[in-house]
Amino acid sequence: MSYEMVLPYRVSDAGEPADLPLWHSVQQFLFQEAALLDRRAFAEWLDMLDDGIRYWAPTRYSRTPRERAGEWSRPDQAAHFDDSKQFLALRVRRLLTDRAWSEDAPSRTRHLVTNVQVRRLADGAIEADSNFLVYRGRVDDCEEIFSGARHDRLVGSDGPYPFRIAERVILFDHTMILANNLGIFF
Amino acid sequence: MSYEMVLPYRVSDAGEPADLPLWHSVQQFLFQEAALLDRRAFAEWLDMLDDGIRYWAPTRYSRTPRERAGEWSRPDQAAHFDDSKQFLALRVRRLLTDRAWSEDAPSRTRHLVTNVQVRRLADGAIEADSNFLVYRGRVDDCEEIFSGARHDRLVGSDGPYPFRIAERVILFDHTMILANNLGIFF
Amino acid sequence: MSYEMVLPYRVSDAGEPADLPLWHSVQQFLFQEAALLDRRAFAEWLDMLDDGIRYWAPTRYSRTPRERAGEWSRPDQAAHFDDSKQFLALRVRRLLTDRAWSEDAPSRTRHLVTNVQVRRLADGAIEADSNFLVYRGRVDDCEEIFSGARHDRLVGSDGPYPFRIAERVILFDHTMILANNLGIFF
Amino acid sequence: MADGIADMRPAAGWIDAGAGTIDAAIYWDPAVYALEQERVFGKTWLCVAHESLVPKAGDFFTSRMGEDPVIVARQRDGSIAVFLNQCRHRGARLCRADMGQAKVFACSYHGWTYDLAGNLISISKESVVDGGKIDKTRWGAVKVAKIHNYHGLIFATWNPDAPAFDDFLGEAKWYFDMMFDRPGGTEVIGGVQKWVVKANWKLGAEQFTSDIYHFDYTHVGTSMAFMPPDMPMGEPPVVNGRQFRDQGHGGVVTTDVQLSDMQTAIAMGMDVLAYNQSRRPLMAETLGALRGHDAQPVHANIFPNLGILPLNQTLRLWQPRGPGEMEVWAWTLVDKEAPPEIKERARLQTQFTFASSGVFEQDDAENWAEVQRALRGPMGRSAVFNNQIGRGESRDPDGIFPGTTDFAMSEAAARGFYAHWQKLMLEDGQ
Amino acid sequence: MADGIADMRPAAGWIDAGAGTIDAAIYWDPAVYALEQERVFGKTWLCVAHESLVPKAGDFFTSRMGEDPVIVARQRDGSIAVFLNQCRHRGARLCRADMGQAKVFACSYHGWTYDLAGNLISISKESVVDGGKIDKTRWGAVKVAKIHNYHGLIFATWNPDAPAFDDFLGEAKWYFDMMFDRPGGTEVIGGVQKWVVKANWKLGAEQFTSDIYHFDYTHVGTSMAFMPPDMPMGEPPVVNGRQFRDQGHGGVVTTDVQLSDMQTAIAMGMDVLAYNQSRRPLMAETLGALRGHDAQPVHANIFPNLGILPLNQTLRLWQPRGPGEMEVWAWTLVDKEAPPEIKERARLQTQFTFASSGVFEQDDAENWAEVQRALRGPMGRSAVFNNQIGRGESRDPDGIFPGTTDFAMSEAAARGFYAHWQKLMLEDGQ
Amino acid sequence: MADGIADMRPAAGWIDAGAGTIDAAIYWDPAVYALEQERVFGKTWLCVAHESLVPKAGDFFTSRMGEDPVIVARQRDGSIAVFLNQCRHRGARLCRADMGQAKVFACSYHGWTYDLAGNLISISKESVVDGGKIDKTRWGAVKVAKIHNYHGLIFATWNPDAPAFDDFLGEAKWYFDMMFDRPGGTEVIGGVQKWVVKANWKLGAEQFTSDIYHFDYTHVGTSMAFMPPDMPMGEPPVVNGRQFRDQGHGGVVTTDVQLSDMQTAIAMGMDVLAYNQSRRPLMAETLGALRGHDAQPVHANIFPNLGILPLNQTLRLWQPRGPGEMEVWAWTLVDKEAPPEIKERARLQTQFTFASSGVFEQDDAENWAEVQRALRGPMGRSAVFNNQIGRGESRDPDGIFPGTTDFAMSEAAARGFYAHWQKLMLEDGQ
Ligand code: FES
Ligand code: FES
Ligand code: FES
Ligand SMILES: [Fe+3]
Ligand SMILES: [Fe+3]
Ligand SMILES: [Fe+3]
Repeated sequence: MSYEMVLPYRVSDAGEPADLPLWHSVQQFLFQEAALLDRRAFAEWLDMLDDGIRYWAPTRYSRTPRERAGEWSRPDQAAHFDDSKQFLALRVRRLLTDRAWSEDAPSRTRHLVTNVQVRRLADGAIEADSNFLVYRGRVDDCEEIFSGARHDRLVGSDGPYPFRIAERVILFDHTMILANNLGIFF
Repeated sequence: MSYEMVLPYRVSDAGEPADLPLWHSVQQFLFQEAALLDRRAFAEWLDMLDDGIRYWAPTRYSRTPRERAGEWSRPDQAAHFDDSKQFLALRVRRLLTDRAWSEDAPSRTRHLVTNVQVRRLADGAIEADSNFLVYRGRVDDCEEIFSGARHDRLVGSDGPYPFRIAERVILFDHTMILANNLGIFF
Repeated sequence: MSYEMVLPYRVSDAGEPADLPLWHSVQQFLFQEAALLDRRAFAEWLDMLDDGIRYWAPTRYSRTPRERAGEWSRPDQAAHFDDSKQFLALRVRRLLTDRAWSEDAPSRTRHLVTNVQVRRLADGAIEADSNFLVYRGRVDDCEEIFSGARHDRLVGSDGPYPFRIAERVILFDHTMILANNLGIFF
Repeated sequence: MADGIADMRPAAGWIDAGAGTIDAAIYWDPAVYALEQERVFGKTWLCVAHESLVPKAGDFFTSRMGEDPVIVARQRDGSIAVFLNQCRHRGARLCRADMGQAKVFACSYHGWTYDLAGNLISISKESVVDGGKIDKTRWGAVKVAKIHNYHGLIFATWNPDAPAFDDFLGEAKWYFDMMFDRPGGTEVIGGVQKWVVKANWKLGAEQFTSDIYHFDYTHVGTSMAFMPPDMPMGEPPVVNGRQFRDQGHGGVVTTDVQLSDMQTAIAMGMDVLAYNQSRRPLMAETLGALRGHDAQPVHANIFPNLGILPLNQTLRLWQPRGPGEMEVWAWTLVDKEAPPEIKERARLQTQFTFASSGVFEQDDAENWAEVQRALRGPMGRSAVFNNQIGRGESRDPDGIFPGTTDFAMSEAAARGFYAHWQKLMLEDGQ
Repeated sequence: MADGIADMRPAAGWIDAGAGTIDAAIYWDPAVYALEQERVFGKTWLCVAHESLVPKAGDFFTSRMGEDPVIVARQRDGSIAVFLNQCRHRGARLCRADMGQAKVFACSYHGWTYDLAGNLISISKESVVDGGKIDKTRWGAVKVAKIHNYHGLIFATWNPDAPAFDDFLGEAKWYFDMMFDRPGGTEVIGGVQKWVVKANWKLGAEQFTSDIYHFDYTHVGTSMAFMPPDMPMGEPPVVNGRQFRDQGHGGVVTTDVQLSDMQTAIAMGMDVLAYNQSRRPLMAETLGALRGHDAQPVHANIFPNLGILPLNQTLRLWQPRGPGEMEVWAWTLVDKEAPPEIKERARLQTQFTFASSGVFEQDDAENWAEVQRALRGPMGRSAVFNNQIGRGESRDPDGIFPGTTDFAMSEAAARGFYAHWQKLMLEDGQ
Repeated sequence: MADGIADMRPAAGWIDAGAGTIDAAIYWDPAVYALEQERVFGKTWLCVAHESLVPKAGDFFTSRMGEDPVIVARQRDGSIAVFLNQCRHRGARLCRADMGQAKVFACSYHGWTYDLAGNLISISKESVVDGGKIDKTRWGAVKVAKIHNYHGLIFATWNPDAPAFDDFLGEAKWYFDMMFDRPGGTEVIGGVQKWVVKANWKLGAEQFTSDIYHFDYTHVGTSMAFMPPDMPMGEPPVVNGRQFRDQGHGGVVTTDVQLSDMQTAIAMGMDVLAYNQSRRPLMAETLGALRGHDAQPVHANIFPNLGILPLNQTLRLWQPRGPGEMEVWAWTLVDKEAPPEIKERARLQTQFTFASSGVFEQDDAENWAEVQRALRGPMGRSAVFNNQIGRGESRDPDGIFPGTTDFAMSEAAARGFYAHWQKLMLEDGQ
């Protein structure tokens, strides 16, 4: 019955805040990712994801004061996304068929990524928290706003990007999605 | 009759832009603050505030060209917030009773803090300017957007956070608040 | 027929990501610029612009899958802005007459500038990409949101600011502008 | 518009004040709302401003009468004019500022110019465009029919047949004088706060008219927060007082001045309380001992949409904005003669308790919004609400308070508010 | 409301089921929508929840019946109550949570309190405010007239004259039993997904009732993505099965179990398929060989707004939200007895395919929105749509399937859906 | 729909062209708006595109006729077809792109396919679904009744009884030819700009038809900014010219070519002016000296919603979007034969002055929005606006200009615009 939000993921107490160069490097990585999404370079985006990624957006509920702990779905309950890399790759493959009508014409998205905070964990992994506001334009006069936070776990990579996203939790500030669909990425 | 906005606070001409480490440290402080607010960790948030804080949001008006200087309320006029720490603590205490119905279920807020600019003043205090867009979700389909800027004066602290907020001026981009209430913090 | 967006400007492959101090310096420059715009210090803002600036916002279209390359107007087609410095100066001069009724009372804008990425080009110029969300309040209950990205080319300056904006491309996430006018700057 | 009424209204009217019921249609039905704009806001007296907002000649405040925008302007002779904020040529608003100083109002479209009283004084390029044939006296801005300054509150009405202002207040005047006939007069703290509540305006008006009953439930969290942490949360005391009602107006006065003062101390601070107590002898000189010392006003509403919390020193207009929304315009009301530090303390405390971020205010607004949220489907929309609380006494059994009154925690004034509203709604024409 | 009907409705009704036409007004006209709330959602049985959402006494789920908010609450005796989420005093919503546990429902405005069945049990300060005269039994929350638990699905209706539930399902019951009369019963994965589609609710309902025809066109991109990259894209096979219809309900069953199983393997994975196959002998014991082994349900809709994709294990309500919007409320449906890893796999696959981000779902929603977008001007709005696909057979020529059926890829059930809708719309009163 | 008219309309009609008054209801009333969609936009000729937007076979541009979405498509024979952008099966929009190239239009819902002229050419799985019985010739997309190419402007009408196009232009054709019958023809700069103004579409149309009067007031700030800083701000010169009007059309031509050229130099630049001057001999060959050299068009509107500023080379459609909003669709118009650098200069200057960010344009849009903002309450909404400016002459006293004309700074053409609008509104049926 605490007033404080019970987050749907475990907050690690090990680790320490990133130093400035690491913070900058992670933030730039997140900005590169956002730019790929907004440019619809989805195949390249997949390369930023670890093969073992869990890409998870639990549903959210209005609760009574006594049941605030139930604000977020548990991991085995309803979720807006609960994707493996295989699922994500299939979403991308679908878009690239040019016959995914729900994204014809493609959404005009803009990922504003802000409030980036980075921690280096004891095991060498990196935790990045950020806020987002995603603007999505469709047709001529359809506007949608998605607000939320992301909790990412990154691991080092020797590919074209310095990191890979090993886990992403997307916390929407919506209990009901005010959009025809969640046909875009966050 | 200048076209330029007459700010409701005095802009100090002393001081100089913060160096990169200080800027980073202040920005991270503001991000931590935003995270506490969005997680509803209000008791902890109070610890970030100096006991002598003035937390002030003057009202704003549409004015004729000749009276642009009157865009913002004067300090002795109407304000959306004009709180001492005691007032803020009482707001928090109210929420923690679990019987503050206006926030039942609690607002789903997200503080996007951007455009952080930091100056170190001659007296050792720090001025931080930032922009914000606060998304607030309520019930299932109620969405509110608060846009504005904040002008903060920070002082050093040897508590858990490196700074305390000694003064906050909140400049809303609204002349009329398009919400049932201002039941959240900025 | 690629799914990826064809940008309306040439993406230079020369150059390299800015180091941290340069990135910070450019970001602070962009934040200063945003603050001038939101404070309506337009005369001072003009000083940030190179005399040879092209300030261009091509129009955007919904296209069939086969014609995605036509998403953005070509440089010789319709544009929301296609201004020289002379045009921009005239816009400012108009506002300062105090008789530009469309901005009476002036819009209450807030430029949230995020996702700043900076590259130093081989020729010494600097490319800065950023996302924006501009909130614009008018009258008491009129709210507009402009979402998009900016692609800037900066050159060094020995004036009051370390850079001048030599080129700005504004990419709106709108095919139709959902506002009475584009009477503000981006 | 009279024709549609019979169909629109339930057989017994929306309101059965005798049975104490309210048809929910009055809160959501767009046809009821449109009619209400004409028959309630078009016919009755409406508060448009406090005179302290326009102290000097040329000062103006842009206000509303129902959904119609009006300009309230101080004239050179010290009087006040109120007229529609709309050019008679092609209809552009004449003034876009919230308040300020003007010599004339010049339309931004074709430059027609009106004086401070709304008279058309200039047609652009008159001789060139053959404008001389236009009779300027017939094309001034639309003016209100009557204006009244009630102890600093500016009232206006579009209705030339509106009753004299004192008759409009009726028996309730005795009570409103207690709030506004302050020694030395009152003023409002500069500016105004506005916000939008997603609920019908009548929910605010009704509560200030008649609903002390909600306090212990709606505001429980805030009340707890104000109490010392170790104080046990008992049942709050019942307010000892009388609820007055007449012609849609209503409110409560209490004789338990000690309790009222304790509440003032908590909500407004000891200094404000001490100042207020110091004014009572002066009040008594003008209004007598009962209204000076022995009783205190608690809450009230002047029909239709001016709410007052005397203890909390807030004054507000419930501005209609479609069936499901209202704008709240709020001010802090202070004695003109109060010392600056008392005004400042009142400003801080009133804003903290009853304003856009007010810790009490919030709970009210959200409850009203919750009423509105249940009015979407046919079952919720056809609900009949219970308005039966209170005995419905007519006279003060102790013979202390004049006029029609019930005990404080009654809904009798709400029944009166809605009955008066219905009377206006069913009367045709102006 | 009866009076306005004749004018509002085209001469031949909106629907000509014989000719197979639909007047576009049923998708955009606010007057049709308002009437529909009364005559369709006010008269028929409506699904409000799955019983697994409220397993224990005191558990509640806040649902909707049309646009009316209702509380679905498990009682101490194990039964379920459904009542309007609206206080009878001044109408505030009684419960603001999406789901949870409660002992009573106390109104946040004046504290009136209702028990788990919606009975008013306490009037605040009753003795003080003369509340004793209020007959609490007459001021409980508005309760539904009837409730029925159909294999775990909770149905309710406001209509005391609604047919018995089995009569409501009619001939279609044989088919719905095949979906819901599962051995050991069903449950839904915890929680619920909600999203808003900018299209009239009937577009979703109609498609689930009767439209297998759209699949190869609407979902072509997703189908391609699921196929091995080197597999040639041929014309997909025609579904071999029957489309049932009665009283507005409709759906398809197929006898091509092999094809259906292949589709299950693709959409839900091999493990879920294997599990489902393992349950067929048990199904056959209860329902016989045809419904156990030899046929599989494909899609269906219980009139008016409960959609089902049995293979994809999704259950959803098309909640009306004005003429041009609906909320989709979606769940993953699993066998209660299924092992945890099967439930988990079903959860993941169903969410990936048919939910807010579902790769199939998205295409449907956007098509419906595209229908709505063309309904703005008088030409688009006065359109008559073609609903003529299919032969309109009545009986299964092979004599296998009972009731009224056509071949699978028909719009006969859509004609039935709209004809039943029109029948309700033209009948007066409840 | 005829039945409701008498009630809806004020006794004297909304428009009294003789007295020069306008009932404000025409700008805000949803019932007037709905009728207007049928009786104005459903009956008259409407501009849907410039032919240069669809140069090659298969090129299309998705446009609007009133609020109805239409496809404008170039056929293989070079002709142009215009048809409703709505599938006849279940109504999905056939084309979602703003413009482009197509071979056919295939519906994304069930795949029905239409050719470039809107004819239904394929019913998906026709043989499987018994589609053969559907007469494809009866289920093509809804086509306009008539199409006309007027010097590159494509006009269409739903009304088979619409007058011949030249009769539709009437006396005004003489003037419009001056704008569009350019040597070598015209084209628009590629693409289109769209934005939404929160005001009724008629405010735009009326101004371009008849309102040079506003210029010195609305655009004062911009005019000042264009002047050298040290130039004194005198009263601008009165435009010497004639305002033509017929059948709702209107506009102004000036004989003060020197002044007009100075304005062109300022707004469009010296190069554009020089180019334009160079074309006058050619113009004179076709249209005579008056229309070639001795006069210049200033502003105009083809009824109902095609606005033209010939000097500023902007062409725009005022697309209705509910009573309180319009979309403005704007193009830069250039001579096909103009050299590239002239086209480029025109593009830059027109965009800078009259487009979404145009320094003149902005002031107009905000004024119209200010008109709309005052139309919320019963007093503002029942206003009668003054439309009396100008002498209302019929003939050019100098005998130079043909047809019905008044002096330039008149509202006679506005009176004509509204009178014609009312004539259409009061005529029943198509
Ligand atoms: S609208 Fe005011 S002068 Fe024309
Ligand atoms: S509204 Fe529920 S108790 Fe008053
Ligand atoms: S809606 Fe177009 S084919 Fe069915
Ligand atoms: Fe209250
Ligand atoms: Fe589908
Ligand atoms: Fe203009």
